[in-house]
Amino acid sequence: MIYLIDKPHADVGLRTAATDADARVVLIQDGVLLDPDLDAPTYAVESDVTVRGVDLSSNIKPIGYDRLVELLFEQGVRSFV
Amino acid sequence: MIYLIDKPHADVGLRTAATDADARVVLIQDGVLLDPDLDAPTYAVESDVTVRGVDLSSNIKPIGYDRLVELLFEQGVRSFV
Amino acid sequence: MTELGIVLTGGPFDSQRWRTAYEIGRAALNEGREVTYFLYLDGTLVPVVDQSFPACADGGLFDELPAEKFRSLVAAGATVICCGLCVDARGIDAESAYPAGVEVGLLPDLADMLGEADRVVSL
Amino acid sequence: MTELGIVLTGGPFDSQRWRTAYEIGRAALNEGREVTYFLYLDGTLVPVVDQSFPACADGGLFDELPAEKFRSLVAAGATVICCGLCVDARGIDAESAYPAGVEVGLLPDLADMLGEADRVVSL
Amino acid sequence: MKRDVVVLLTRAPYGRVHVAEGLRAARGVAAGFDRHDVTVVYTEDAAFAARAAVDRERLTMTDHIVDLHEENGTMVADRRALDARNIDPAEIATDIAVRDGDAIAELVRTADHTLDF
Amino acid sequence: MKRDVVVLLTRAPYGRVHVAEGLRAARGVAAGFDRHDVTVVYTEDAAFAARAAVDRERLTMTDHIVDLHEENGTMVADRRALDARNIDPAEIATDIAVRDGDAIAELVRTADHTLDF
Repeated sequence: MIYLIDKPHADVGLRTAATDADARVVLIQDGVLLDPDLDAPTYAVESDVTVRGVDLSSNIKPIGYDRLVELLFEQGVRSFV
Repeated sequence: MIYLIDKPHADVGLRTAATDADARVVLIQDGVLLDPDLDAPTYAVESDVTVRGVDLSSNIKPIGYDRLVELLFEQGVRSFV
Repeated sequence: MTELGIVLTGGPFDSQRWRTAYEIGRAALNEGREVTYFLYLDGTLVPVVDQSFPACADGGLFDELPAEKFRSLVAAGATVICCGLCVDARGIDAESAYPAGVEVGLLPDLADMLGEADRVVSL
Repeated sequence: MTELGIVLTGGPFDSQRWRTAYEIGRAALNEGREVTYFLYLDGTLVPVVDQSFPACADGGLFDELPAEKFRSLVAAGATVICCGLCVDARGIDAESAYPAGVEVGLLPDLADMLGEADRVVSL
Repeated sequence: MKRDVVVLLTRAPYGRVHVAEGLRAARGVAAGFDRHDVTVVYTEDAAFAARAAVDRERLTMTDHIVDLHEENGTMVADRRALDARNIDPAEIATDIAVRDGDAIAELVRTADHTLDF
Repeated sequence: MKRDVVVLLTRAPYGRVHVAEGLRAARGVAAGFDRHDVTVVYTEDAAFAARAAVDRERLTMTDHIVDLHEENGTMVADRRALDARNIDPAEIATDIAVRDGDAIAELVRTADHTLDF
């Protein structure tokens, strides 16, 4: 399952993701300013990262909308945005 | 000085009030859900308290808009709303 | 002249700020004060006419709609100025969307208000 | 049929959600997916025509205005439905304020969308 | 197709329409053609709206909740959100069940669709 | 009458118009008839907008800041807000002075008027 995480609702989103062994977290909008402490594979929407001038931690991978849409069809999606 | 304090900007508002010996804090809107730890006299907008069903701490006094407006003309106002 | 200036940046359905702006201005008008509003950003959506929201409980936030409340402020003597650039950005047709007495202005009006007003509340 | 449903409750100038809704829907349309938007609350302010905002930097959030972006989604085949009660609450005159192809609907349309869609993104 | 739908209420109840309009959406979704199974979750600052002390009438919640119950919708409050706000579970209205954080996470994870307000 | 005006920017810079439009207001107020003294404070999540790494052009900040400087307006960043967000003062743009929390409080307290965005 893909978890879209933005800042204001990050808490409930991240703790839901933490209970899902197949979670993939996608930081989006102001969510790219977060650096969550999670085991799950974590991505950040690339254009949101660029405009904010954020240096991503090495464990967070940039992702574009095309790939994000592929993933959410493959795996399902929960949004906390 | 009157400090109008709502939730999202409470931090900067309350720490400004804390440096002002003549501060009076007025909790307003969702600010009435806060219970700030301050020496300053503290009020909460009565209608905001009522509709939210909040039990005010004994050190926080309800205030109406009429009195609030009198006070802000007497003492000046800073808003963090 | 303006004694109390109120700057409102919040829209009608996304925060309570429009209602707080109304209540504070109303109390000041009742005291005989001169009140000027500068509506900026989504604040320019507040006095748009023809709002209709059936779910308006007595004593609730929308017991009267935002535009009605602001119309009554104008009737009570308040000056209400909307930022023209914000109006245009939102596709608001000021001619048809604002009631008589709601003016469209620019930032120099805000600058004047700050110069005149004894007190300014920013919401 | 709808494969991707997008529910948008945010307005055009108060959060980035309208733009995220656009980008995700656009990517899905490019993949050949059927996309339906349900615009709720301030989301109904997004496709209002005649928006004009000079400060639109190239590559910035408002390089094209929200209404233009949504017009292009309609042109690309997306279904865009606005909650009628939300439209009325905001004093939006749907006849003149929405471009062709933007529909006014009701909550049963949202219910249908949830029944049909393989995926739903809530913004 | 009938779906399990979770409606997440996340915002404080007064001053913005999200709690009341989220409940209206929940009711509308439960009453639609497919008669979806709807669970409303009070989490984050919407936890305040789950308290018995709020004036549901003035917050325009009452009618939507009556209709939601008629459509067999249910309402739960997130214990984690209560704890973070010092809200005692005893303060929660009797038609809202308090569930612990893991149960809430499971509800959200296993739903077909979620909507946020 | 000429006033000391403090403009508080409080919101994260991208996705909402508040930082850019707050700067536009600051510039407009500094350029008005009274030529008010304007200080822009980057605090809370607007601290992110004070970083040199943000793309001011895409955030529509550039022109407003140029005009603000021409009108002798100044810009400061709130050290307390930086610290809370793990932003190193060295990351702040050179035309924005980093001031400690007490200095920010004094600015706000002693202004004639403050505006929040």
